[in-house]
Amino acid sequence: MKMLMKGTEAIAEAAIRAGCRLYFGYPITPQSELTEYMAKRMPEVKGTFLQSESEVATVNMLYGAACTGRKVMTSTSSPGFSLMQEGISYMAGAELPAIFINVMRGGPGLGDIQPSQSDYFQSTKGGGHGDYRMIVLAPHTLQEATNMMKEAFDLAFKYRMLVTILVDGMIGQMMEPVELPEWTKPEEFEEPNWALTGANGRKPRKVTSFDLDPYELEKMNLRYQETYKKVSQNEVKYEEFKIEDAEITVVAYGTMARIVKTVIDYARKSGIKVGLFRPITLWPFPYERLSEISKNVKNILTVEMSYGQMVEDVKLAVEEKSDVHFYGRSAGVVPTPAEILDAIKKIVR
Amino acid sequence: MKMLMKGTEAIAEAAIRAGCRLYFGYPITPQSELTEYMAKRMPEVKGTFLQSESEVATVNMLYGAACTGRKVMTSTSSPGFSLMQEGISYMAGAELPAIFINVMRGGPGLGDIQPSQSDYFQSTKGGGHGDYRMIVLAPHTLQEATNMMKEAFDLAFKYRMLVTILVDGMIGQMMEPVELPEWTKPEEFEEPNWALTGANGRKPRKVTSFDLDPYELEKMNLRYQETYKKVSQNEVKYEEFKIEDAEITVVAYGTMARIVKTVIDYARKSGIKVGLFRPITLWPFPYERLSEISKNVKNILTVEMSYGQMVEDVKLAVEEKSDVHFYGRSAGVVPTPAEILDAIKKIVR
Amino acid sequence: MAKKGYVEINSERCKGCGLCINACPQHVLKFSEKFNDKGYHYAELYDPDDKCPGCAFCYYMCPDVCITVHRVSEERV
Amino acid sequence: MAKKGYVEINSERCKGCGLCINACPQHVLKFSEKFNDKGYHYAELYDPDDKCPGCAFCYYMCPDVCITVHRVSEERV
Amino acid sequence: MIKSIIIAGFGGQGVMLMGKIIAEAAMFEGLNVTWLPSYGPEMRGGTANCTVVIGDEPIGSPVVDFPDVVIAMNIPSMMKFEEVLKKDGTMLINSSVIDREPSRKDIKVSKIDANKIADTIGNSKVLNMVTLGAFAKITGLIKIEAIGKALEETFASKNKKLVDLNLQAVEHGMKSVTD
Amino acid sequence: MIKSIIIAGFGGQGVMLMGKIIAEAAMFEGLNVTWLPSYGPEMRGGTANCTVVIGDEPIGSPVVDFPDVVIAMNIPSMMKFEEVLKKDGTMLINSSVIDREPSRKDIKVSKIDANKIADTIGNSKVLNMVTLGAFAKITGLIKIEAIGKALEETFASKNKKLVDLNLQAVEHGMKSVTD
Amino acid sequence: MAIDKIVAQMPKSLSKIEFSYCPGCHHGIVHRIVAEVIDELGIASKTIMVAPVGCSVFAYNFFDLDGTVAAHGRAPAVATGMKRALPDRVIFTYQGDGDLASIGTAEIVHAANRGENITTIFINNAVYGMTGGQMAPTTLLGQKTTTSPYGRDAKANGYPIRMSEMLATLDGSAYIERTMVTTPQNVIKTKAAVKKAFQVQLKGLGFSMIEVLSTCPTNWGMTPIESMKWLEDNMTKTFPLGVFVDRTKGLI
Amino acid sequence: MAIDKIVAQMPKSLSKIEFSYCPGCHHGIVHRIVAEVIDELGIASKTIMVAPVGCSVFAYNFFDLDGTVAAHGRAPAVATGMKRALPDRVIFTYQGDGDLASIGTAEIVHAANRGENITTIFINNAVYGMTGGQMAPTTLLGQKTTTSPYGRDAKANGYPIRMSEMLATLDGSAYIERTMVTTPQNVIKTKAAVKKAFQVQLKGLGFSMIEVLSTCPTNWGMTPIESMKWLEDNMTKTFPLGVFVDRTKGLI
Ligand SMILES: Cc1ncc(C[n+]2csc(CCOP(=O)(O)OP(=O)(O)O)c2C)c(N)n1
Ligand SMILES: Cc1ncc(C[n+]2csc(CCOP(=O)(O)OP(=O)(O)O)c2C)c(N)n1
Ligand code: SF4
Ligand code: SF4
Ligand code: SF4
Ligand code: SF4
Ligand code: SF4
Ligand code: SF4
Ligand SMILES: [Mg+2]
Ligand SMILES: [Mg+2]
Repeated sequence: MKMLMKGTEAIAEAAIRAGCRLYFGYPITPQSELTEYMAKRMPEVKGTFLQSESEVATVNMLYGAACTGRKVMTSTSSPGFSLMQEGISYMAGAELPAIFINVMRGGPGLGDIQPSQSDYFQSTKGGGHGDYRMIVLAPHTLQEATNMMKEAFDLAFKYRMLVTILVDGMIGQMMEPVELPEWTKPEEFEEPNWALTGANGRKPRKVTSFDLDPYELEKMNLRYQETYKKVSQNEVKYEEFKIEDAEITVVAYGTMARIVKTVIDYARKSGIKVGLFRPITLWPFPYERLSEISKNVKNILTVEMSYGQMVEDVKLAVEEKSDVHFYGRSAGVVPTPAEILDAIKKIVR
Repeated sequence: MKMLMKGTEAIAEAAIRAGCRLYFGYPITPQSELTEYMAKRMPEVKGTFLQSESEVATVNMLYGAACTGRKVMTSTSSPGFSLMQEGISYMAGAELPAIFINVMRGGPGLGDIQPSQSDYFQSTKGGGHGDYRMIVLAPHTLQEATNMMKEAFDLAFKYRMLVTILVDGMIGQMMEPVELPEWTKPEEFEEPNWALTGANGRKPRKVTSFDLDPYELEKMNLRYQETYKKVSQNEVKYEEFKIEDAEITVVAYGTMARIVKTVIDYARKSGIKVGLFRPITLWPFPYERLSEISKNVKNILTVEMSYGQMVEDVKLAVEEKSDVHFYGRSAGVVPTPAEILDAIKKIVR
Repeated sequence: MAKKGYVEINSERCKGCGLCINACPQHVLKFSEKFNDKGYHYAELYDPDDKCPGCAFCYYMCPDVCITVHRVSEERV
Repeated sequence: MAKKGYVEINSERCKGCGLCINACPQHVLKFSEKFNDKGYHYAELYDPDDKCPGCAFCYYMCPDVCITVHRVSEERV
Repeated sequence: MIKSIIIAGFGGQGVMLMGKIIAEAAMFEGLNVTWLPSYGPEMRGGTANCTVVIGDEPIGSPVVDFPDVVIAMNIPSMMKFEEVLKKDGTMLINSSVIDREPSRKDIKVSKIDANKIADTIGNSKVLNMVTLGAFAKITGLIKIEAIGKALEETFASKNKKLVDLNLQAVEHGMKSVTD
Repeated sequence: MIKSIIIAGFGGQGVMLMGKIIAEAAMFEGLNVTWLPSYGPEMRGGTANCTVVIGDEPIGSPVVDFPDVVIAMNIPSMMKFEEVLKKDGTMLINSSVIDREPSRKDIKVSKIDANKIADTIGNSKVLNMVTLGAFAKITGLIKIEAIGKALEETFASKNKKLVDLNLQAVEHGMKSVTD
Repeated sequence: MAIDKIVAQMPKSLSKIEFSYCPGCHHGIVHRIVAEVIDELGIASKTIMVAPVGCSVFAYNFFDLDGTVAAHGRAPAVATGMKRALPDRVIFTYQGDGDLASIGTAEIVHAANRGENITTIFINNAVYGMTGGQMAPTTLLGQKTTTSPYGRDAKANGYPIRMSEMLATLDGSAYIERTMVTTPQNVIKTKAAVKKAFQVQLKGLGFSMIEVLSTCPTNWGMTPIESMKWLEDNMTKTFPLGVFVDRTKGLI
Repeated sequence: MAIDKIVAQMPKSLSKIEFSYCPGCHHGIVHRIVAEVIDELGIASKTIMVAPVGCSVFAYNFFDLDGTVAAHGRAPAVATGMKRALPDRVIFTYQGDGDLASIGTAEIVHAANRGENITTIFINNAVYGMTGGQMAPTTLLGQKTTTSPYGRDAKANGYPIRMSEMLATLDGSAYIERTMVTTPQNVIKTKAAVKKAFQVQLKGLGFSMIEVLSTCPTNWGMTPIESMKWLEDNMTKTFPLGVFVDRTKGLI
């Protein structure tokens, strides 16, 4: 049965159903309802909710809890995510699985609390230090976000990687009917063979991101790079929408992509054939597929709620033949269908 | 007169001579000597040295001190720089000038303390949230680093932007003869017209990165973007070394670039014509010039002490005609001249 | 009895919290029947018997700094 | 007098800090003339008069856990 | 069919809940819906609004440039959203608070004396449900049964009485709308 | 001309300072130099080393694959850097501590009884300067005047006596080197 | 003839901008007190304020002073940077309990421990106001908030933290007092405390802080009047009023 | 016939890896004490250690236990995450004074305040050892370090912070004691304290911490023996030994 749910709450419930029983977080608009939902819900499912003293503490609590091989998660919004960068780099180095939800808001700095997509670089290129990557997933409807939670945990454990669900304040705050996913029983989850649980007879295990010997540290890094390669080969996801006959293809993700879907309706009604290429995994970015697509379309328009971040990946992907254009507004201003249509018209005209 | 100085100390002394009298920092290898030098030297020049309780505190002390319109700086190494990301985003949003020195070490996480260049993304694309940029300068000798300090402060104040000097542990730890720059008198420095100094009769001033109204925040952001455009037009810097006749051009910065200079000697002796393109400003990246160069050379090899970060900017710059190759090691392992020469030979052969 | 004090209340700034009314020892403040532009029943002085001495208790308690307190005295020569 | 106790010192692990020597109430520990592989004059037992009772003071103070303390007693039947 | 509604008013007038009930009722009618709030401190003291989109096809943008319907619960809201209301769109105004007319002539205007009706029911808080009733009536987008179901979803856990009270208010509203 | 020297030993043997004095002296000779330390906890207890590059042209890499000279102050250092020393390169060993020979036959080996000589001077700490003297003598890269100037730069602020003591040690080393 | 004299009105150091606080919120009272003290000490021309992130984030606009907004919790570090740059200016921070007692714990502890010569106004309303009423470190045991929906439980969430008492253990703290503003009488006391705190700074004696127990009617779900009673009945038990450290004897 | 009995030897909970500490550094003594306690309580199989960043960063390898390294200062948060995930395991952190009293202030304060059921071993050596002897928040007034080259000055750098005293003000702190290990006698006392701290955790009584005053011969520029005397003569004046909070009466 479908339920009308708020984005933050649907994501939280889906995470619980995916077997997450450990949530650490710190309030911040526009994701506080996720924290609040967990505060209410975790005790009901015998899980743990802990409000940390800060986002710095949060990420390190996550580190500790992830060390035990359990499914753990947090959620935050842009400034909080910035504070987590050191810890994220540590977790990546220690190959710990965990889920981060970043409900992006307008920046930089304190900015505002309206929807934004200006943390793309931070998540996909690495806001922390060192050569690490996280898997970054960008749902565009609440149903997709909800379905994604189990997959997110599966990916995290399969590759021992961090997974970030990158949404914006709009996905976080809006309501939509959602069919909640099935329950995954935490009991069925097998304890990973690297988890710190007390040695109890076996050889003690160590989990760190640390080796003072650069040649040893290089070995660890090469292992990460190997993982990243595998993920890039196997886990790329995207959606194509009416691109077959498109004279212009828009690349957009998340909220921006769903707004573009409306634009496409408008545009096609007025005779402009517009398609949408929607990366679902922002890292790994669908370079290959977009490269192919770019061979068959003259104009590619990247639309973002930022001043141009994903557009760099789009440029890295496309063949010289097609022109890459950009339209974006940021700081919490959401481009409306009308203005995007205008941008399209300027290009195709 | 030239003096044999350690990198960290030469940079510190040059900053003081450039008029910096406020240093806040927290020890971390391999930059602690910079902090220690400031501890010793600042009292001698009637300046202020303060060891903060953490890098989070550091960046916020910097924020406060920068609000007063004074020349302020800090230095750190990779994990510490990660902890500063929220504060950096705030300072960028508040348009505060300040200098950061990041003496990069092997990561991710705790990693090691050996030289690395794996924080390129973090500095150039934005490790913090929101659409902001910092000017990123990458010297490759101590003399260049020393000369750069005055310029760094000038840029910071001219554009009201943050400037990061991005070096690695090697530049930080090595000694080289340095001709120290002339003194700039702090007294000659004019108080900027936005500085918070107590209103004292004039209209009170406010410095923030904050506006809850997205349309107002957008205006602020458009102003930042305007500044970034100006900087991109006016302040790009690079060095070209023996590229006129090169059959292969190496792109490298900082320590890696000076090692490549040695490689070029070796290579030319064995008959391979190698050139070097060395970005000095990593942001703004010299896209245009590199694009031109790429029209005249078939092979471009990017060499980094990372698993491939700047290479993305190189790819964004070059024309389809030339092939972009990559060679890198990370985690504190410094590629030696011999192995780089091998990499070159593999390409040109 | 002569007027010893009175208050002016910035009714547009008032949020009708009632802290002044609660604090007034002379009970000469009350909510207006009317709304201000923000939609609040603002506070107003109702002091037909000139009981207000200008003690400023209302001022002390007003979180929105709406109140100006006057004291009236005979001129001494 | 019969031997009541003695200590074994892992000379390769020893860093020659002297904390054991400093703590030994019987003064039966001293630095060796020799270096270990790490280049330290390691500590050694010199107890010709069997003064060491195995009190373990040296053990308590050794920061590098180099010392094993033995006590020797007559078998009771 | 895609219909968009913006509901706007003071913080305390229950506009968010009104929007939610409309969306939920539409969902029970088998339609697609999105509900998008304005949020944050702007809700405190100032005006609050939410946007509901209803459709029988998948809904793209939950952001709306030009709504089909505006429900204005106070003057600032009416003035703000009058400008963007579609030509021939519907403006439903709470005439208890709004003592003037919209200036545009190319729109349909309906009025509901929501506060007064709520008072007669005996609970001034249900003015939002009164207005909702009026909305249901004039647009025909949602039926009383679906509204009832939505109210039950929302309040049943708290208490049945509340459901009845609110439903009664909706019905009053349906009856009292003028256009 | 570019010459590279690696100086390696235990933490306490003063190898870093030795390297620094060599580099500084070379600078006073008008040459380009770089000095690069190994650093961090590896210096504590374990071995420490630094790389000095001297040249009459600008110095590119301060990292060296194959040094021209290795100064080994203890056995582990000798074993570690023997492998990379250039063919026909020079290995200077502190024979007070190193009681064996390098195994390679295609290199030049010189010895200095540094600890003993230092002891005769009356200060066991100056063994590094004794070794430095030997290095100066066998390579001819730096002259005693420049070394004196470098020592003054380094110690003068502390005291003149120290300069003299160290200079004396250098001179002893120059005299005592064997190859 | 009668003389009409204004005995109390909006202090000069406040701007004319209307406060964004909810009706009855004590933030406004404390703002006015601080502004009055600045006026009385005649220091507006050399005072810089550091607003926090919290409901009082807008305070930088409510005071007619040079001002900024610090990142959440970092006001003491920002103020430190300012004070070190301009030691002869008066720098004060204004922080909520989430800001000061949670995310900003390290910064306030070390500012106090350094004896940083700044003044902190600390608004303890036992809740995160701005973000919608989540649990604060100062939330009382048993108190229900949006993130302690079953009431704060010591086992799971720990205890209400008494910052004034804790900071008073530090040698750099010159003056720390806890007050409230529920009556005209204790408004006057609070003002005296705030004044003393600024005087401590003017004399260069070190760190000074006034903790004001405050209401948050909105998130407590009470009327302004009810919430004052709740504060007096409940908060003062966990957070007794008083002076926790005073190193100013004979100096002011 | 004579019986030869080993009365003291390397405890089982230590791995055989040689310590990386400088000669005479007290870190090693405390490691051994902790390992002995774990052995004696028979809890090695269910104990997880959290090493800090500092000289004892390698401790995760020196103990023969499951272990990790926390980011600088964040060991209490890491331990909290572990303990919440596995409440029946024994979790302890080992932190230096830079780690615990400087960058990690917020995390230790809130772990203590939550009564987080973990045990912290806190090595106070008045200096940042790992990074080369910089000033710590616990550096004594007048003490010279690489970042207080003219001696720590209260005006510029604040005062040596007494963490045990400060944390003792928090309701969640069950047991906090300060000891030293300069003689066999106080080694034995320290061991008793450490044992009690672990027992507090086993009983679920809340946060326990043992602060051990320790030497850093290398950065103090003294011999190991000299540095013990310096510790006894100087550090104990600023940091008196003793029990600062004990909420275990009748419970252990
Ligand atoms: C890094 C970061 N985390 C979280 C937030 C969200 N946030 C804003 S204000 C606030 C709490 C405010 O509570 P308090 O300090 O008690 O002030 P009050 O609103 O109660 O006056 C939080 C968590 C933020 N802005 N930045
Ligand atoms: C974020 C961060 N900042 C700084 C450092 C550098 N650092 C490593 S250890 C240390 C201080 C260690 O001192 P302490 O905690 O007292 O431990 P000790 O070495 O004295 O035992 C510092 C500052 C780091 N690793 N990470
Ligand atoms: S001044 Fe005193 S008596 Fe007059 S209205 Fe105010 S509180 Fe009442
Ligand atoms: S206290 Fe102020 S805001 Fe509240 S009712 Fe009285 S005048 Fe209005
Ligand atoms: S056991 Fe006691 S007497 Fe024997 S060597 Fe050790 S300290 Fe000395
Ligand atoms: S205490 Fe231990 S390390 Fe120190 S000298 Fe004695 S045996 Fe060696
Ligand atoms: S939410 Fe609470 S603290 Fe914030 S303004 Fe409203 S009443 Fe005041
Ligand atoms: S530097 Fe100090 S604390 Fe670190 S191991 Fe050496 S003596 Fe111990
Ligand atoms: Mg609060
Ligand atoms: Mg320490």
